[in-house]
Amino acid sequence: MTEPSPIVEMQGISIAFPGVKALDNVDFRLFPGEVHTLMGENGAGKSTLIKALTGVYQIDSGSVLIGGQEQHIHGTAEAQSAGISTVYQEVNLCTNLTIGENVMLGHEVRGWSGVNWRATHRAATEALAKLGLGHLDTRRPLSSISLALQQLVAISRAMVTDSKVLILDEPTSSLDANEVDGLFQVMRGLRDQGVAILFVSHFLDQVYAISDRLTVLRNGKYEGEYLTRELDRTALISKMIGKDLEVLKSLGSNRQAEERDRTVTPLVKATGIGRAGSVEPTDLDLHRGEIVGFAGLLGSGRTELARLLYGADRPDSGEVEIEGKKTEIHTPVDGLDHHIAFSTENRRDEGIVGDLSVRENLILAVQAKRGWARPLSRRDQDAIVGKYMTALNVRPADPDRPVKNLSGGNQQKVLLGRWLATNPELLILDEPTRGIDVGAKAEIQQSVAELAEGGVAVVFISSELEEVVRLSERIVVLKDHRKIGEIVNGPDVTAQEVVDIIAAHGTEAALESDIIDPEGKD
Amino acid sequence: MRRQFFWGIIAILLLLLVNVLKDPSFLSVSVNSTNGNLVGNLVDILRASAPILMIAVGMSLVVATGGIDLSVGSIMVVAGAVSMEFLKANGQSGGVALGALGAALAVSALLGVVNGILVSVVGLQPFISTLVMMLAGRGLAKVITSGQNTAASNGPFRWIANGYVIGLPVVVLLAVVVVLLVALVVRRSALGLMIEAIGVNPKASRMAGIKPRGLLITVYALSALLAGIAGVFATASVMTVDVSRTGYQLELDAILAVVIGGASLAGGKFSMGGAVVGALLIATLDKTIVFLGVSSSATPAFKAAVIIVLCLLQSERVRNLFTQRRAARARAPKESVTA
Amino acid sequence: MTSTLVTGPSGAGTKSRAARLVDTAARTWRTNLAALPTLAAVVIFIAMIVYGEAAYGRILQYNTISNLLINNAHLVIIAVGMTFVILTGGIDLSVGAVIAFSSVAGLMLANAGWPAWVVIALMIGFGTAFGVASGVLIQFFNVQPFIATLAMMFLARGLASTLSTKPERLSDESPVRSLATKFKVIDGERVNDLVLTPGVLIAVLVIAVGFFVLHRTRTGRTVYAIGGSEPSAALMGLPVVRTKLWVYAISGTLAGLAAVVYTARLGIAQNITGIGWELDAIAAVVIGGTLLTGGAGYVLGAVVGALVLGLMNVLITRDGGIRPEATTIITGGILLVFVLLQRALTARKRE
Amino acid sequence: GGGETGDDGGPTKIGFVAVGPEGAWRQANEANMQETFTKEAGFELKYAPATNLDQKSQIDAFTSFVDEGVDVILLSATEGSGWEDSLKRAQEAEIPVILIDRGIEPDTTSLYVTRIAPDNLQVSKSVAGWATETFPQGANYFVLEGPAGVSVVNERNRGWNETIGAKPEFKKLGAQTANWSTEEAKSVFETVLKSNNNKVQLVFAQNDEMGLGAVLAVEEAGLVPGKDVKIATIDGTKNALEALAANKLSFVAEYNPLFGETALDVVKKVLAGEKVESYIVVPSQTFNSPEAAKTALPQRKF
Ligand SMILES: Nc1ncnc2c1ncn2[C@@H]1O[C@H](COP(=O)(O)OP(=O)(O)OP(=O)(O)O)[C@@H](O)[C@H]1O
Ligand SMILES: Nc1ncnc2c1ncn2[C@@H]1O[C@H](COP(=O)(O)OP(=O)(O)OP(=O)(O)O)[C@@H](O)[C@H]1O
Ligand SMILES: [Mg+2]
Ligand SMILES: [Mg+2]
Repeated sequence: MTEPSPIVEMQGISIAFPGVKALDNVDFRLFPGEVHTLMGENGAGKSTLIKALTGVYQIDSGSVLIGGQEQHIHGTAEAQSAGISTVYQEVNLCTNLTIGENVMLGHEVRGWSGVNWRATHRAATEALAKLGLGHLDTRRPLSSISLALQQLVAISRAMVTDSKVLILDEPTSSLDANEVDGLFQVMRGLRDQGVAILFVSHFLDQVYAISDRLTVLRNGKYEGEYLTRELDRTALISKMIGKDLEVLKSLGSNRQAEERDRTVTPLVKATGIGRAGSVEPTDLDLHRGEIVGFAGLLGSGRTELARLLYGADRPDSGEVEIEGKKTEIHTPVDGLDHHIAFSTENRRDEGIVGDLSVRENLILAVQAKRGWARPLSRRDQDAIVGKYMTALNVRPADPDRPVKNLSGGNQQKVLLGRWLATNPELLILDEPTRGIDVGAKAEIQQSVAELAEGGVAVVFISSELEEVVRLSERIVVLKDHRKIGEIVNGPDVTAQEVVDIIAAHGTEAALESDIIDPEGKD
Repeated sequence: MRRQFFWGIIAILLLLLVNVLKDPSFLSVSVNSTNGNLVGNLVDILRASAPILMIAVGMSLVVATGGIDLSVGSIMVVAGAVSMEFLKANGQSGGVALGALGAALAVSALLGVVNGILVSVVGLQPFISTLVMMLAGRGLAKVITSGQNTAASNGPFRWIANGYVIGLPVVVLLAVVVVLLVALVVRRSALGLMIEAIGVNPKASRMAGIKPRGLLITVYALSALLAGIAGVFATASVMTVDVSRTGYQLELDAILAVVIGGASLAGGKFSMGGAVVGALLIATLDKTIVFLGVSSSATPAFKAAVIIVLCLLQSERVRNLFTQRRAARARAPKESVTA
Repeated sequence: MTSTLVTGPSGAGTKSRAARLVDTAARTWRTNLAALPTLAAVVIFIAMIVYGEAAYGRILQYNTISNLLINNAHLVIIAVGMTFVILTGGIDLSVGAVIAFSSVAGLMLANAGWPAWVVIALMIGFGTAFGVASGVLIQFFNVQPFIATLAMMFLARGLASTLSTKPERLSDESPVRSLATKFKVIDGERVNDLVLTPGVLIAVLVIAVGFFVLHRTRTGRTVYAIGGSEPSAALMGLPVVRTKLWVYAISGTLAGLAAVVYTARLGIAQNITGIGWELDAIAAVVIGGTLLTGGAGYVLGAVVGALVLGLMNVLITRDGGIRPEATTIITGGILLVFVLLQRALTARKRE
Repeated sequence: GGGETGDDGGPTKIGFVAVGPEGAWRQANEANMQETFTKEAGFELKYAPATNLDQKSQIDAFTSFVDEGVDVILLSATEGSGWEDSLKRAQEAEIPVILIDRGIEPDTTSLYVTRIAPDNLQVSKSVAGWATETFPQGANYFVLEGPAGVSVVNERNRGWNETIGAKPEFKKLGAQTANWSTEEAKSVFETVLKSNNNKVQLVFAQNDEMGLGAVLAVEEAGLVPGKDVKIATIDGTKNALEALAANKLSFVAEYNPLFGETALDVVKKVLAGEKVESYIVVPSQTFNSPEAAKTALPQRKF
């Protein structure tokens, strides 16, 4: 490939935040017609580099060249007019507007009498259709769709304009395989038209599937630029973390289905719990020491079922027994009182409390449980903070920094820490590894397994089906807001199989698949 | 945060300086030879700041939850009306004074609870709930006094606002005690943390198991209780409640105080120190206007000028001008060394 | 409890027809949820008229309706401006005082012999200037809207008082007064005429333009986006800074325009005019179903809100038996009932 | 429907465009009106107080009375000017308007039937007259005003300045608004005393409430009201007379609020088609000594 000149060239970029040097003399080049992946651990500075390029942060030193000319960009609007479209790491849309408006904001189709809404919605539908969302009703409020869909809407939005550069910061973090495939197809199409794409992801498979070139950052420093085909995974990982990693190898096989005695009273037994419009009545048993995965496609109702279990939404049918005792769980407070913890998939809106420090975020749930009158002593706080910041490797290791200043992955770790600190008996994790780097992901999976061994019941939801299959002992399969079956995990169960079940459900084939009835024996 | 009320302190000092320029003896505090009390303009400022201090502290908590309490001024007048009517009906003794105080505070807190319920249970926006209370509260005060400006006489009650202990005005001492008490309760318990959490991200706080209802009701009740104390301070000083004037528009002063102290009306982190500085600044400003003899008609413009200058000083843009210059100065020699 | 296979092949077929209908209905309902509070306001407004007519009579007649419009034209105008501001999640406390300044300054100029059209342009311009000043404070110096506009309120009120504390009177011949000329559209018996003034027409024009800007221009949509989430709007590449400046400028300008309409009608201007009108405007906006947190609401709602407030005053006056102590309680109570009713009617909106 | 109003036997409908709660004086005045035009006397009084003392709300109420077609309108305006248009409509609708207390500007007598009121100018002149008598050598004085721009304030200032302004021996130390409030007056005057080293001999408080506030500030400063600082007020409420009786105030000029009877008379005449004077001045007293106050106190109604 004869190298054309780069469309974006960043030289010697440095950005310091109080107490952290987020970027330290970083170089970066982006060529037209390539997919270029930015790699690095959580907090390495990927998002910061993107924000530096698009003018969200002011650069302390260094220069940005676009199309060979030095440019000073002050904000996304200017970046857009310079031909750069960006989808930032956290979904940034307006939930008060409709889906179509969100896609088209700032690019509405105008006619003689102002905005032509019909044409605008049509254009929005077209943009969405490219990602396979042509069926979405663009006149519905954005708030009515799940976070994953919102992520896709945000991506569609970036593609409405004909940009020379498309930046996608962890666009796939809550998408499942189908959507990722769709997205990649679109990305390849754009690449072939000469668009330069900057991509960030922690999924190595995806990185290798899509990217032509990699730039690796470590600790805010430039580590190197490589052609993807010339760098194998192990080498990439060691470049990212600066040493060889053994952990990945330990993530081999599925957990064995233990011969669990399912006649004992389960920790949580839900009978027919449901909520009109979101989850149809569902039965569910959760035993101590068991990891139960929820599998399903986007919008199948995994999140909503989990929310009912915790009391984040109030169930309007069915009942829940905890250790055989009938209980009512209607609010998060009820959930917490019954030793249930729920880590949400929507960390920005329902998870972190941005302006508060890491310390305060970590102790929040424990403190809420104790009530305001019994504050945690400084020593207890330090114990919790010390324990979970080390265990989850939160960086920078300064507990008094506002949590909103942490990188996305590190925020996720803080959130996990908050829930682990409550010593739950039932831990519900909705996309806990969202935006977490490879190393940390392995560690988190490890600690989930350990928790289960220690007698905690875990519900594990992830859009990465492999992860679910690898960890869970039992997999609850959902489709269209209802439970369609349960699978007891074993060495022979694969992600593909689960996908097949989902696809086949509703057709006759489903009836004879390996869905087994957990209680059928008695 | 710290830097923000730093400018409040600077502003207070500047205002005092202006007064000193007009009258060099402005700052002098002397001891009254007959009763040993401290007298002087500074003492007056402290005394005048006592009611604003009360409502500003309450307001800072409400604002931290992301709300606003427009009803404090009206609750002041209700507290005043209740206490004056009580005193008028019951006479002179110290017990009666206590009764009046108790009744006034109880009614105030009750109104606060109503605010809290409207906000947290019914789910109305704080601006509206407290706006309703602001309108209704003043009306209620008028109903209590049947529209009259009620005056009463009661020594012990009067003493609250006009008495002295060890040479210091009782109101000032009481105000300090109340502020310390609230600060202690809020900061030593987890109340402060929870209030801030709710203010920053209500959804996330709910998911983390914080019960917003009880907390909001508590905060609004506390704000109203403090407004009740402010009302008692204000009416006890003249032993008259003026149903249309007592506490009129003081909510604006309280909000100003809180913002000058560095709080964001969007909710989140709060600072008691900031609220105190803000309240003192407002009291100083009011006194300065009178002391300088600024004409009545120009008073609002003068006040506006001070607020605008202060806001400009607090803003990052203007601060950057300062720091950049300082930074430039600091960097210059270093670079010349390395180069 | 034995079957885990919660299949529904039998259900799938039946769902298609009946459920699809329900689905469509539910969707229309959901799509228009944002309009619901405004709709509720309209319904309550009509209910108030019906009640008034039944209880006191002489509500549904030409003159009462005309006067409702004429007397509240200026309130409608500032409420439209306030809607813009509140939609972005801000607030403008300065409108009442700006009206005072703009009308006092304007009339002094008019009395000094300046031509009417220059005076009118200047009056509107003064409003714009205050609005821009608020906007600059908010946008470039990070002052919170409540505080910035409060400062402008003090400033405008103070400047108005420094100009004059006596009522300034517009000479009877001044062409400015022609803005209050009454056109009898329908001539009824005695004073029962359907009357319109240019002021009312201006208000209608303002409503129409406001509606157009909010719903049919990119600026308008940006206003809503900012109210939904300002950081998101900025990261979406929308012109947040410019739009917010615009919004305060619009509110200020409309306050200036309201000053023209109001002074033309009364023929006087005074430094104490407009005390508390900002709260009326805010109340109108809220009654009309706009969220104070921004992002949802309609200009038309604010108009209905302003008319509701006006009608409420008429009804209280018609009743005539209200104790003076109770008036503010009643105003507060009605506001409360209003938001509560709206809350009940739209309760389904909350999850 | 409301049915036809007026002359067909039912009670006479009176629309009272009032000021509403403002202070003791207003309270007495409006209560007096309401007690006079009762059902028993054959009237239906519709009381419409202003919100926030806002002229706009008064105009709204006035218009509504015209639209409703009441028989007589009593207008107690917060502001004198800006009424022409409304009064013309009332005339067109053949509804007689009687001004209570405040007059209108410009004073076009053809627009209303009559004005019943004490005279602000005269009242404040009486205060000034007392001041010149009490301080033949002149004095350092301070004025406590109502809110800037309110017409009562303007009128009371005018009356005072016409007399005192002509006397160079009277030195004005300043004027501040205390918004008609005792509490604010106390706070303001406390600072005024300090900034003038207690050298204030005379205070002209434009209402009783503010005068009483000044008394408190004077006492606080360790001075004796009535001796070191003489305070004169306008209104003549019970509280003020008590203070005068106790020698704390030095002069109280009454601004007589009780003219319901006069108004009743006028209304009856107007309805009967008789002519009335275009300005009926309500006589007001002055009280210049504790004794005068003591004798008046037992019958004081407000
Ligand atoms: N606004 C800010 N203020 C202070 N520090 C910040 C801010 N934004 C980022 N940082 C810090 O800069 C560093 C780089 O963060 P960045 O968000 O770029 O990481 P990242 O590579 O995108 O990580 P992740 O994979 O977790 O998203 C982190 O240490 C973070 O704490
Ligand atoms: N394709 C779709 N079209 C319209 N609405 C959808 C679609 N998919 C999901 N939704 C809505 O999104 C909401 C969220 O579903 P939920 O979050 O429970 O799904 P999930 O299984 O957790 O999947 P994910 O979290 O990956 O989106 C549901 O209310 C659903 O109605
Ligand atoms: Mg990132
Ligand atoms: Mg989900």
